[in-house]
Amino acid sequence: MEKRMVTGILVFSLLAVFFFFSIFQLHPFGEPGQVQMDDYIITHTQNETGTNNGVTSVVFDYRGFDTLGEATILFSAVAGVLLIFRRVRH
Amino acid sequence: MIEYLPFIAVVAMILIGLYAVVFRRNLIKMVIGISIIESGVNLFLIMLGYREGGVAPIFTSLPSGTTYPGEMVLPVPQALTLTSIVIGVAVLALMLSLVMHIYRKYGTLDVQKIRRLKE
Amino acid sequence: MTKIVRTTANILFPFTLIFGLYVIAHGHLTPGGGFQGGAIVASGCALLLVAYGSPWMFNCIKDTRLATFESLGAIGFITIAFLGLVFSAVFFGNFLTGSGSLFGTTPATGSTLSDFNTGGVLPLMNFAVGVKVIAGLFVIVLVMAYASSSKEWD
Amino acid sequence: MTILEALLQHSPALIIATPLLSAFLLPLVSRIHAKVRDVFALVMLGVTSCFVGLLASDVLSHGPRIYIFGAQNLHVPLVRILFEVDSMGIFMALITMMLAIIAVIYSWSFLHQEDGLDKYYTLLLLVVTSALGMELTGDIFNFFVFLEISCIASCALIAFWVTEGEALEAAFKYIVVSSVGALFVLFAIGIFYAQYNALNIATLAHLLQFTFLDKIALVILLVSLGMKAGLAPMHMWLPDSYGRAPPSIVLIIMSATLASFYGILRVVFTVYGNVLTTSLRFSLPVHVVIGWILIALAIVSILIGVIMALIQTDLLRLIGYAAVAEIGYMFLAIGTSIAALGTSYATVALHGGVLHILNDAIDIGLLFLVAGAIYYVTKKRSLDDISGLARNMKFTTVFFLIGLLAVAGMPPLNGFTSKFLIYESVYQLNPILSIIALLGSILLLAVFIKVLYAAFLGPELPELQDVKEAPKSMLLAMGLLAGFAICIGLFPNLLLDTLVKPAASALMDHAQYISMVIGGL
Repeated sequence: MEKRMVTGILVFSLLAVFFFFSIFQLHPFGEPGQVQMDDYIITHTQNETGTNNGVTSVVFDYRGFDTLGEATILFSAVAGVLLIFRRVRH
Repeated sequence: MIEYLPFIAVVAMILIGLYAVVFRRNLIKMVIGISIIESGVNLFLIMLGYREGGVAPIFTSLPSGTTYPGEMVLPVPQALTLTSIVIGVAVLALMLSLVMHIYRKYGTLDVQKIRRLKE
Repeated sequence: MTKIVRTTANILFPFTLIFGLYVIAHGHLTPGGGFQGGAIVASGCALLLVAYGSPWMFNCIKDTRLATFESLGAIGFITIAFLGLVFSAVFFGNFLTGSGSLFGTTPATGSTLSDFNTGGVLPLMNFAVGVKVIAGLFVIVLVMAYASSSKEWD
Repeated sequence: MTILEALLQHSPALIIATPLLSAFLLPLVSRIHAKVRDVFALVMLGVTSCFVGLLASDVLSHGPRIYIFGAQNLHVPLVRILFEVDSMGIFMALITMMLAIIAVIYSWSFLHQEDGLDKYYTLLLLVVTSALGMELTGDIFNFFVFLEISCIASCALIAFWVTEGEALEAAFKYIVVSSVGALFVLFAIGIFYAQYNALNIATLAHLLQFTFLDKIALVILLVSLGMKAGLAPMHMWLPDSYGRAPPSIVLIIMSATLASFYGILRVVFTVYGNVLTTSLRFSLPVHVVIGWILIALAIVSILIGVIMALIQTDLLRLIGYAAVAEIGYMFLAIGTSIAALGTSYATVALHGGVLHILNDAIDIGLLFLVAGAIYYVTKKRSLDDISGLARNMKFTTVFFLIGLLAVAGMPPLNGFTSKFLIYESVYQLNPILSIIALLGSILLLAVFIKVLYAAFLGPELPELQDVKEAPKSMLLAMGLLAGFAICIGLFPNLLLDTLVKPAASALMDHAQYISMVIGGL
């Protein structure tokens, strides 16, 4: 058990260092680097999708297929929960 | 440094969640750990889309004088996060129903006492 | 639960319901949409569930009926996507935008006041997803609550 | 435009939409009658297979195809989701459809006494949809969404026998591993998005600079998809869930696992395709590093899988460990082809690896179906409790023999071709690896010979005197897989030339994949 803790802590600190080094390579918070896709969406959402809401236009129009997947995930979770809680004949 | 603080929060959340998943012996705590990882990743996504001083990308009653797209936050990360949140709900529901069944079966939530599948 | 909780739930439930439906209906104009509004309505239903207990709720509405509603919502969503295939020759095509008919008005660019009659198929999709999420989330909560309260679990 | 052309044009969308719509309709259809539901599931999968076949014939003769959701034409920048179908994707889709149809035929008899079958078929269709989506999509976030669908739906299916505690435990383990993996995939997607503001795979591959963040994303993607594919250090969920799920479901989960494996191929060969030959420190090219890491993990997988299979007494779990070893062979081939990128035997290794995806699905699937048939007639899992089944179950014994020889790579069955290609190419990279791989195969043969003697030959147990042969639909499912094994074994070149070689060259040719999207702008 002790040994496992030590290995775990080692792996964890390694992972932490790894992550901390990587995040400083990102663009700083509040200044996204490249924005061509999002700027396109913001400027064209009103005349392409006829919607005032940029986020909804992405969710249901530009990336509508993802939302179908998302709805499917909820559907499969419901089917799974109902499957797990079904009454089993003995 | 200060502009990277939110990303440090993300990494901290992911590591805390991973710690709970790997080292905690209680099933509920493992579920909580996965939720924390997921919140960390959601936070990461939503932060990628923030623009200094930006408003939500919604044109209904937009404050006058807002120039777009320069003063709006990015919409795509918000949509991705929305998807990710719903996925999180689904995973959580399924995991909790499994935990309920396991508790009924074994009368405990301790991983060490539950483990039957070894070797 | 006690009478206080039940009365409070009774008062709060209609407001939650209306707020959730508002969020669903105005998904294409204001923050929110089918998922968010559906979650609000489902939490209102969960409030009633907590106040009155799951056996009572289970007598009111069966999980199979809710699951059917969820299927119908999902079918509605995918049907709208198929209608895009029929009318605009591409799956998920937004065939109502700019058509001038239902939800077919294109808003003026820039800051506008909210015009409900915009968005093309988006309001319809919001509605389908809303039905789906209400039924889906509530059936999860209901089944879990009923299973943990029923006799065979003791 | 004829109707066939229209169907072909929209087939990428229809391949996803048909099983999805039938999954949504299934709870309503199953209200009518149980038979209607069973037939409905099979018919809808048949319709989907027709679309896959139609698309396959076009893709193999005319090159990759793209389908944009919600718009007619591509435009800069790529904001919409698009499907990009090349020979590799369609090859995986064909495997998925084969497994799905056989699983449904098998389930007819295997589960006819169980409850909750409407949910079962719904979830089955959803896993099939998700595997197809992962294989055809050209958008990395869309890939993640389908990954999560497969994770949730297969977790629920693993817990199908809820009265058994072990099934619940296996399902919990599966969902923990795969949802953590999927969340890290999402983290990597976030890293890509932060740098390039794009989610399209071809666009990402075009823009990729191989910065420090990209290296991190590559590591995260390899680890988390490898976890989902059952690679060695994180393989523990695989024998658990394969051993405790209903065997018909194992075929479906296997298709999801193979789709994750395909995800690794797509990431390494396409997303990082442009930068594979750049040098890291000490003038080591990237592909050598990735290749050797994959080879090391693959060798560990093979050894763990084989050695753990030797000591198992639970038949289904034993085959689960054999599946880990088979996944090791796939990774060995892929690792070799990456490490030796550009040489002639790299292509051979890739052919072997791609063919082995199909062979793994057929062989391990056949063995699981046989084990399921044994469980169906005897209700026993342990090898100690079954013996002398060959007298009453002649067909099943023959099918097991075919599966055994195929999984051990014996001629004239299908496993031989792919394993021979793998040994041949790995030998040129490093002879020791080839010897280890050969040794693994021999040990697998030994393991299954032991099972053959213990379960089928051996003395007849008194309580197993009056077991009957498995029902017809189960025999049909096993027979189909065995027929595939024999056909591929007898005519390997036909399959290699029509499907495997185009698939492998589509993987190698990332420039074409990119230009399909970028060039069309």
